[in-house]
Parts: sequence; structure tokens; C-alpha cells
Amino acid sequence: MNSNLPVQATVVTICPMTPDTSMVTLRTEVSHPVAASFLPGQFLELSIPGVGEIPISYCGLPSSDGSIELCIRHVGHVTTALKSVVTGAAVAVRGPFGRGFPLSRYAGQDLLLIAGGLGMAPLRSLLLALLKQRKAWGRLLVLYGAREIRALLFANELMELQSCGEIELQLTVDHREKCLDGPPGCRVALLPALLEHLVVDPERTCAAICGPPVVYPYLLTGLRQLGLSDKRIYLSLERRMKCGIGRCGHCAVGTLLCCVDGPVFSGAELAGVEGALV
Amino acid sequence: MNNIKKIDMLTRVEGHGSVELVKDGGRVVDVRLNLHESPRLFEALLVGRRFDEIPDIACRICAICSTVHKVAALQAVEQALNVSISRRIALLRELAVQGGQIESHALHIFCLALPDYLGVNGFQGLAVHAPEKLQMGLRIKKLGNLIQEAVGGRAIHPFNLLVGGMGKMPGADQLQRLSGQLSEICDDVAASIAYICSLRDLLPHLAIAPVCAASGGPSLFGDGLLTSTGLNIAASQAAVWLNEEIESNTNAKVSHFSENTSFMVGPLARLMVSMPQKYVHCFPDHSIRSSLKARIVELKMAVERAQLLIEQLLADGQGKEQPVTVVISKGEGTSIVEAPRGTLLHNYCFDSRGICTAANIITPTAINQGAMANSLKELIAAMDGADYHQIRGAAEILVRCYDPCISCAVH
Amino acid sequence: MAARFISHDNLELLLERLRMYGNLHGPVRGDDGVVRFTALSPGTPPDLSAVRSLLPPKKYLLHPRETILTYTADAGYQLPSEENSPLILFGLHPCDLAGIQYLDRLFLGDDPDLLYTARRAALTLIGISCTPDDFCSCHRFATPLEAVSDLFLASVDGGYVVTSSSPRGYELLKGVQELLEEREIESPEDSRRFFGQAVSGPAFSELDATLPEWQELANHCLGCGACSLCCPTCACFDVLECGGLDGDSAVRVRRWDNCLFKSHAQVAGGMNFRKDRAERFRYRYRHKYRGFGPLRGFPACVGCGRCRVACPAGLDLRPLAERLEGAHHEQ
Amino acid sequence: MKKLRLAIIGLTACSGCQLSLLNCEEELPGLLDLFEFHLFPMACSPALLEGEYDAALVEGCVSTPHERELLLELRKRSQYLIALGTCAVWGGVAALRNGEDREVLRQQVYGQSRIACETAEPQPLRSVVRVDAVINGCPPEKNELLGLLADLARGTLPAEIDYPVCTECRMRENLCLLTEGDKLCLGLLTSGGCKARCPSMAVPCEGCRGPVPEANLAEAMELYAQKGFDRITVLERLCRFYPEWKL
Ligand SMILES: Cc1cc2nc3c(=O)[nH]c(=O)nc-3n(C[C@H](O)[C@H](O)[C@H](O)COP(=O)(O)OP(=O)(O)OC[C@H]3O[C@@H](n4cnc5c(N)ncnc54)[C@H](O)[C@@H]3O)c2cc1C
Ligand code: SF4
Ligand code: SF4
Ligand code: SF4
Repeated sequence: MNSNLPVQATVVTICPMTPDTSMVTLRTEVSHPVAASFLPGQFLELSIPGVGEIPISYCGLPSSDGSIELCIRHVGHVTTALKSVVTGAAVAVRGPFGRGFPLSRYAGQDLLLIAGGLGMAPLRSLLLALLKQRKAWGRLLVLYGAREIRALLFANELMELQSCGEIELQLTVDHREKCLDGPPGCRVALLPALLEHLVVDPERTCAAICGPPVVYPYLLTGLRQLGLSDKRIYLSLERRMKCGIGRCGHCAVGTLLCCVDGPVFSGAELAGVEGALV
Repeated sequence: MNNIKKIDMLTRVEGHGSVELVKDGGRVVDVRLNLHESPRLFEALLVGRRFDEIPDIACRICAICSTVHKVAALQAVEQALNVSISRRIALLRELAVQGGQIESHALHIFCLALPDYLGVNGFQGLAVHAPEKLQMGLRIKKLGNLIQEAVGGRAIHPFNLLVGGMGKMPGADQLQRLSGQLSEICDDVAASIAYICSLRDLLPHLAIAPVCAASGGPSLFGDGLLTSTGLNIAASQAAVWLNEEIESNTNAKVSHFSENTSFMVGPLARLMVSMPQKYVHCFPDHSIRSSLKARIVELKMAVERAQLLIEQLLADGQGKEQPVTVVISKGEGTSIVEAPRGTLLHNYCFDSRGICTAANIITPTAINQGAMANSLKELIAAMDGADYHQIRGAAEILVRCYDPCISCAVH
Repeated sequence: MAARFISHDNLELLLERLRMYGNLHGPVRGDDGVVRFTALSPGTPPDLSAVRSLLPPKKYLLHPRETILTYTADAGYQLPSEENSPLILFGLHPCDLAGIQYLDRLFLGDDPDLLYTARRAALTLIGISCTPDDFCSCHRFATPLEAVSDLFLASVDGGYVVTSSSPRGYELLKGVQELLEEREIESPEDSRRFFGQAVSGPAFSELDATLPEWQELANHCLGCGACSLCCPTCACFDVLECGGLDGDSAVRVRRWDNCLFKSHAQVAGGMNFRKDRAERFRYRYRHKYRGFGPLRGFPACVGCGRCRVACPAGLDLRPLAERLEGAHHEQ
Repeated sequence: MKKLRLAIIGLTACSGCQLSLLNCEEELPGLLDLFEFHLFPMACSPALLEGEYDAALVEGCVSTPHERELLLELRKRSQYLIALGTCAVWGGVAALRNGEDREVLRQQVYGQSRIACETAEPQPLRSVVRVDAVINGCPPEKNELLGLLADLARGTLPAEIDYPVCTECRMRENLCLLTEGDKLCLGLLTSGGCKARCPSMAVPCEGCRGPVPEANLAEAMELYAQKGFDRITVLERLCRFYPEWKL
């Protein structure tokens, strides 16, 4: 296998989730590592022939039938072109790349998953992996914030898990539209506010964070106030990326490369790294 | 009751113009040509600019004619400042101009005019109904561009032609390649002449106005104008003779010759001033409708001329050019070059700092306005009784016979 | 010490002989005075007095713009195949050799880049002694990179001492044997001495982002990227997909990119992780002196001086570096 | 596949951008498989503005009320509107004396006489409508134009170029005409993409692609001053294609 060479994949389904985000299911070669062996938090490079290639986090679980779940926001050239892609269209993928969430480090721990906006995509993958061995961990707390109610991704899925007691869930939105009623218990506040009244055992809790870069400093402060040490906090960073294998030079953060050293880093690794938390 | 129908936007011509047909009941009784391109006021834009900026700016008057504008402007500037250029530079400039001639004529013949003869809408229609003719035309056109690129650095707005010299001269290998390509295109050109001369005429016979052209014949350059009425006008007097005035219905100035004649310039005019014997048979009647044939004949002459120029350049060898030093002084210069559509004149005055104090540019389409308007009038007279749509179609075809370049005309 | 010696007079013969082993390229001074690595045909001798070429030899290994994948609907993405005939680079200075070694580490490591690997395999490197000028800093900022070549010509009186350091070099040496003499020579001054040493210290690596000097320098930077284009170890690339006009096929191209450009760290929606010129400027030099990713801790500056020479604004990091170094030693 | 419907229109300009397309002699016939050149008066008849367009490629600047209306109409009818060439993107040569009294300029050419149409200061398209993408250049480069068409065919648009001409000039290993040749080359401030066409033939860049994003004008002026070019000369030269260069 050459990690520069994308393998062919077809679009199985592409379903709009919010006005600007779609859930995309792809199918590629059976048992190809790009579909079969990755860790939550890792990413792949998705190509739309003739348009371009972009890094996208895994949003589902590894599969043996070659299927891949991705959650994609339509923001630029490639992601917008994806909007008009039809079922059956040929795309291509390569990966998995990067370092995912350290599942083994989480054994026996309480886990705090904090997602902002599209950050839910990789955290969903993490959550699904955790749920597969639900007994191996303690509490699973999910804090999730989005701009507005209709931008909350997987809200139903999450609420179902909450109602059958698998996870503890707190939702928040920045603005509540007048016309729409939010899910029960959904607050109107910025994401870091959810940490304010949280009760966790800092000695047996690990946090996994993915969201827009602006909230990271606030979340870190909040978590430290809860008593979590930086070593227990894992953040997924997003940077411009081209090659995915540590060569093109775009995704450097200090002397770290997001694509090979990350995208998941512990708070301790990022301490003092210039430009890591902006 | 009079009722005016407008052909709003002339198509398959360069720039913006329209033709108004005046109807009286069912009859078309009058016709008006209107070049309503928005004036960019080049002659004013140039004032205040340094001499070496003039050719760069002036060539932006028109893309199709940009090489010839550039060369005309360079020559006028050089004349004003007493700069002399080497034989090599002169040969290369002419080569570029001949390249422009090839490109422009091929564009006109195969993309703009031929669709009329085949009853299609443009190159899209040709691609369906006469793909091999389109391809043949495009091959010839491409060669014209290759020549302009090799000399000017770019097919449109050549930047490599400078006051007194050039940036980088094309190497012998490049010239040799062009020469080979010119030889290869000869079959296409010969086939094109046969094909174009075989096309049936679409218009009635319409007489040709008196004509004028630069004195240099096939070189397209000259130090004066020759007319079919026997006049011989020096370049410095040409602007006076062309006598441009402003008329309210067109944005292009109109030449008002003495005794209210109109003169025609362009391929047909050039051939009539100095017709090579071997092409006489292509013009059985002296009529405007033969202008397409004139273009294809000229295209062949340009290819031959380009070959000759390259031969001379190669024979002269690749000696190192001394860069010229320009001594800035007050002066005036006028140059006349034959653009694809006819005689082009650039005239500039500079003050003692080399700053342009006055600019006058006279373009072929502007000169042709009078002749074009007269031809249109003759056309409706000749077609009296034909229905409006036929006249309208014929009027557009007639306008295309002059291959107007309206951006040039209005500048 | 017994050494293989080639006289200046025999150099032309040597080049002629080398041409039998592949395309021979070296530094040539053009009519315009610019020194470029280009073909050394019989009429064009190398300019061995030139201190540096405008572009470093990286242009042979990573083309400024090259196709890395082709796409057709039937075959999907395919790696391009490239014929690489043997290429001999003659007259490489130690800094350029070290630069190639840096690129080797980046592109030949785990998961080697196929285009690079193939081109590198076809390449024979022949180094030569040089005389640094004011802009060179190979002797100041040592790097663990070594100036590795197949053959090296070390300057001595009347000619060069030739040494081989690879099987390929050895083979070449044998092939040109009759042009060489065995001579007793006191060990020649090997200008590779500046390389192969340990890093001198953390001095230049702890560059404080808040130093006003960064802003001061960045104010002069035009963002043209000449400094990194001309750098033997700058290898950032951008990847573009170019659709074919058939609406179906495509090629994927990588081209030299540059951390001084606005788009380098810009992501969808306009967010930019290195917003202003000062940040980009600092980032570049931080990377040069500290490395990142797999080459972390690997100073990537080989001291060739090109960034200073090519910079239209004449920006020079050395005074700042020296000051920082001085400050560090005082502590 | 459904062909994309294009409108290609020239406003106040030299037709060079449209000619650049017609100069793609080799590609032109093939383009017809992907595109319908529905409105392209320079090359196709008749000129009918009707229906919707997948993209409108507009050359030239806006200088008459009629052009303004036409442009607004095209915007309404087109999914993408692309500014084609420097006049459309920056104003171009026609705008080079914007800011001066237009009536004075007009009188220099036409004297006191009236002409058929009134014109205003030429403006780039973006001063009238939203523009989705730009192709710089006077004239535009063929490969960029064809790249645009290839992108359009896939529902996407070309990305902005954010580096100056100098970048490509250095990549081509040219002698620097400014620092080494002491010529007034505008490559430092001009948007790249032309592969440093002019300096590669030893002709200074005249800035035909307009300003590069984040141009460092102050520093460039400093360099020009060092080479003995006074501010006025440099600014005049800069304003040849983009009249709004100001310190
Ligand atoms: C590790 C990682 C995981 C990601 N996971 C997801 C995900 O699960 N879902 C999702 O919707 N988005 C994700 N993104 C962001 C996604 O990659 C960008 O939205 C996407 O690249 C935008 O491409 P574009 O062509 O549509 O945008 P444009 O703005 O047109 O981008 C032009 C080019 O810039 C680069 N670029 C732009 N934005 C980014 C970016 N944010 N990250 C990296 N490169 C960028 C790309 O190379 C792109 O080709 C992830 C990014 C990273 C780095
Ligand atoms: S060469 Fe100089 S001006 Fe150009 S980007 Fe580098 S530091 Fe800036
Ligand atoms: S010649 Fe012009 S474009 Fe080239 S590097 Fe120098 S200033 Fe820049
Ligand atoms: S070098 Fe400058 S003037 Fe020449 S084409 Fe490029 S941008 Fe235009």
C-alpha cells in the first residue's frame, strides 16, 4: 500500500443533516485499512476527482465491509462540490492518518466528551467505540454545543442514549431560534459554561475535546478548574492539511505536525507550544 | 409611419455596435450604423505619460489588433525621439505584425464570417456542420498566434516589443521552428483559398468606395498613404487628410474627406492599391462582397511574407544587439501601419521631458464608417422589396464584410 | 598521506568522461550573470568560482510543479510513471549536499515518496570545495546533517583531491582512473568540516515570539517567498487538483508552497492560523532552526546564504541570531 | 451530461479576454462537449439574453448605465458570475485616470461636441455586483481560463492566488530586474499566476494582474526609492491597471 495513492470508493448515501452539513456513507474495498482499522480521532483524506482532496475525521466505527461514515460541512470548494455528488458517484480515500484518541489510556476512567459544532463528528466515533465496551469505562458524559438548535448534529441519537442511561448528556446552543423548540434540557449558553456546575472526579476523569479553535482556551481553563490535569485532557486540533503524512508542511503547530503527531494531543503536549491554542 | 428596428447588438464582430433599419410600412427605407462602444478616452489617458509607457497603454485599445497598435505606437514614439532601430528589430516587428494579420484574418474568416455562408450561428455550428473547416481555420489561426508569441512574448498585448529594441530576441531554433510550421500550414492555406473562393456570394453586387492603403504594399508598413484616386499622402499629412470629426450618432470619430467622399481601407483596399497579378482571378467583380476573398488572399500573402522575414532573420545571424540609449527631447512622430482591418495611424507629441502632450489615433474601422454606412444604404436600395428579415440578415453580413473592430474605432 | 589527485588541466577531460555515465549538470553562469544548475554540455563549462546558484539542487528532486497522481474514471487515481535517466550533479557545495540529505530524510523515510525515491536513485552527487562569502553561515550554525556525496573534490594547490564515499562513487573513480595521479598530499583542507557536528546549543531555537525584532523584520518582508524558494531544505508543497477539459479526467499536482504566503495556514471559512506577516516570518525561521514533525530538533538551515541573497528587501536573520546567541551565553 | 450554459460578455474593454478564449485553438472544439456558449456576441449569433446561466464570464469594466443594467441582469440570471481579466477585476487601463474630472478628459478627445453616449468613470464589476471568482490578467492566461472552465464543469471555482509575480520569477531563476537590473519592475506588488511572463523575457512587470493580496506597498516603495525611482513615477506606473493604489 502506498499512502499517497487514494483507493476508489463510491458514495452509498449522502443525507443532509443540517442546512450546511451532510452525513456521507462511502464504500471502498472490503477490509482495506482505510475502512477497517482506525482509531476514533484519526482521519482520512477524501478526494473528489477533478475537484480536490480534503482531510475528514472518521465519524463512525471501523467496518469490515469497506463502509465509512463521514460527517461533512459544506464550506469551501471541495466540500461544496460534494453537495452535488450523487449516490453511486466515484470518490477516493486514503488513510487512516494521524494519532487518534488513546482508548487504552481511558480504561476504567470516567470520560468527558466535549464537542463544539462539527467537533461532534470525531467524538461520535469515539462515543460509538466507547459504547461497544460500555462496561470498560465509568461515567460517559457528553457536553455538546452548537450555534443554533438546527445545527445540533446527532441530537436524536444522543438523546436516545441518554434516555436508556448509557450516557449523561448536556446540550447547549448559542442562540435559540424563536420558532424552534429545543430538545428538553437544552441550554442557551456558550459551550464552556457547561463546565461551570459540573461535578466530576478529577482523579478518574479524562476529557476528549473537539470543536472550533476559539473555545479551546476556555475549555482548558474550565477543566483545570474542575481539577483535571493537562495530561488527562485530549484535544483534537484542525489545521490546513494537504498530504496527511508529514511532508507538505502546512499543519505544523510549533514543532508538532498535526497530521502525524496529532490531530489528537494531550493538553500537556501542547503546553507552551506557540500557536497551538489560538 | 416610420418605424425603427434595431439590430441591437451586432454579433461576430469585435466591440459594440448596432444597425438601425428604418421601416416605412413593410419597406425598409433607411439604415443607420451606430458604433456605441463606450469610449475609454485613450487619447486623453495617454497625455501626461512618459514616452516609454505609450506603446504599452495604447496597445490595450484592442486585443485583436494589439500587436499592430503596439508597433505603430513604438514607431511614432521612436520617430518623435529620433530613435533608430536595427534591421533585425525592424524585421522582427514586421514578423509580429504579419503574425497578427494571419491570426486576425483566420479568426474573421473561419469563426466570424464563415458561419454566414453555412447558415450556422458561429463556431458552435461550424463544429457540427463543418468541423474540418473549423479545425483548418483554427490551425492557421494558431500559427498566427505562435508567431506573435515568439516575437511579442504573448499573442495579445505583446510586451516584448520596446522602444528601440526588444526584451528577449527569439533564438534561431525558435525561428526555425516557426519556419517549419509556416511551411506545414501552406497546404491548409491553399485549401482555404480554394474553399473560400468557391463559396457562393451572399450579397448583391455593391460598388467599392475609393480606397487607400499604406504605401509599402505587402510589408503592411509605409511612409505614406496611396489612394485609388491617385493621391500620395505623406504620413505627416495623413491625419489632416483623414480629417476626423465628431458626429452625434456614433462614438467613433468620422473621417470627412473633401468633397464628401468616403474612403475604404482594409484587405480589399490594400489589394486594389497593389494587386499581385496572380490573384486577379479571385476578384471577378469589384464588389464589397469579395472582401472575404481578399482576406484569404492576404492571409496567404502574410504567410509568405512571414517565411521571407524569417529567412532574412536567419541569414542575418544572431549578433548581439546594442541597447539603444534614448535621448529625451521634444518632438512629434506619426506612423502608419496596415492593421488587419486597414490603415492605422498613431501620432504623438512629447515635451522636453519625454512626456506625452498630445495623442491622436486614427483606426481603420473609424475610417470605414462612411463607406460602411453608404454600403448599407446601397444594400437596402439593391434589396428593395425583400422582406425585413432578409435585409436584416444581409445588413449584418455586409457589416461583417468590413470586419469592424469597434473598440479600435471608438478607443 | 597518499591521495588521488586531479589537476585543473584534467578537469575538462573528467567532465567529458562523466558524461558517459549520464546527463551531467552543474552550476553555469548565464549571459545575465545568474548562476543556475543546468546541463554541462561540451561548450558550457561549470562555474566553479560561483558561491551559490540561484535555486538549489532541490529543483531536480522536487520539481516546482509536478503531477503526483492522474485520474481517469476507469482506472481511478494512478501514480505517474517517470523515466529517470541517470543524472550526475557536478560541483555541489557542502551546504547543498547537506540540503539534499535533509530532503532525503523527509522524503525517503517511512513511507517513501515514490517520485522522489526514483529521482534520487538516478542521481549521482559530486561535491566540491568552496570558499564561503559574507552571506554563508555554514560555519556558524552547525547542523547534524552531513555533506554526503558519491565523489568529493577537495581543493588543493593545482587541482583537487578526489575521494569517493559510496559504491557508485568508487565505480566512477575507477572509470576515471587514468585522469588521476597518486600523490602524497598533506591532508587537504576539507570544506565539509562545517557539517557533521552536533548542534551548538539551544541558542537560536528558543525564539521568543514577543521580541520586537520580529515585527521589525516582518515590516520589511514583501511576502514574495524567495527566501524559501531558494532554500535547499524548504520543501513545503501545495496540492492542487486540475480537472481535465473532458469533464472526467484529472491530474493532481504538487507545487512548491511557501509559509510566507497568506494561504499557507488558512482553512475553510477564512480562519487563518498564521494571520499576519510577522507570525509567518517568525514561523519560517522557527521551523528552519528547530524543525518539526519527524525532523523535530533538526536544524534545517545549512547556511548557504541564499535566503539573504534572494530577499529583495535584504532581510538577514544573522544579526538577530547572533544577538540571541550572545544573550544566551551570558545567561 | 447536461451542458453548462454560459454567457460570455464584454463590457468596456478591448475584447482581449474573450479573444483569449478564442485563442484556445486546440481546446475550443472540445469545449463544446461541456458547454453551450449561449450568449457570446463576439463569436456567436444571435445575442439573446434569455433564461438562466450556469456561469457568466464578464470582461471589461462598467462605464455606462447600459452596462450596469446588463451586468445586474446577468447577475440575476447566473449561478456564478466571474470577473474575467484585469479590467473586470480591478478597473484596468480604462480606469487609469479615475479620480480626475471625466469631463475634462472627454473634452480632450471630443472637444465641445456631444457624442452619442454618456460615460462614467470605469469601475470594476465588484462595485456593481457580487463576483464569485476572478481571473486576473491583461490578457488572462489561457491555462487559467481553461482551468476555470474545468472547475465550472465540476461545480467548483478556482482559488485565489496569494503570491506575487516575484515568486514565479524566482522559481524560473530569472535575473531580478529590480534588485539586480535596476529597472522599475512591479513584480513585488503584482498578483502572480502568469509565471512571470515579462521578467522572464527581461521586460519589467507592468503589473497587469493587479495587486497581490497583502501587498507590502510601503516596503516596496522603499526599495524603489533605493533604486532611484521617485514615488510619483512608481505610483503612476502602478495605477496603470488598478487606479486605487495609494500610500
Ligand atoms: C484532521 C482534520 C479533520 C477534519 N474533519 C472534518 C470532518 O469530519 N468534517 C468536516 O466537515 N470537516 C473536517 N475537517 C475540515 C475540512 O478538512 C475542511 O472543511 C475542508 O478541507 C475544506 O475544504 P474545501 O475545499 O471545501 O474548502 P476551501 O476553503 O475551498 O479549501 C481550500 C483548500 O484548503 C484546505 N483547507 C481548507 N480548510 C481546511 C481545514 N479546515 N482543514 C484542513 N485543510 C483545509 C484544503 O486543502 C482545501 O482543499 C477536518 C480537518 C482536519 C485537518
Ligand atoms: S525573500 Fe525576503 S521579502 Fe521575500 S518572503 Fe522571504 S523574507 Fe520576505
Ligand atoms: S524581476 Fe521583478 S518579478 Fe522578478 S524577482 Fe525581480 S522584482 Fe520580482
Ligand atoms: S509579469 Fe507582470 S505585466 Fe507581465 S504578465 Fe505577469 S503580471 Fe502581467
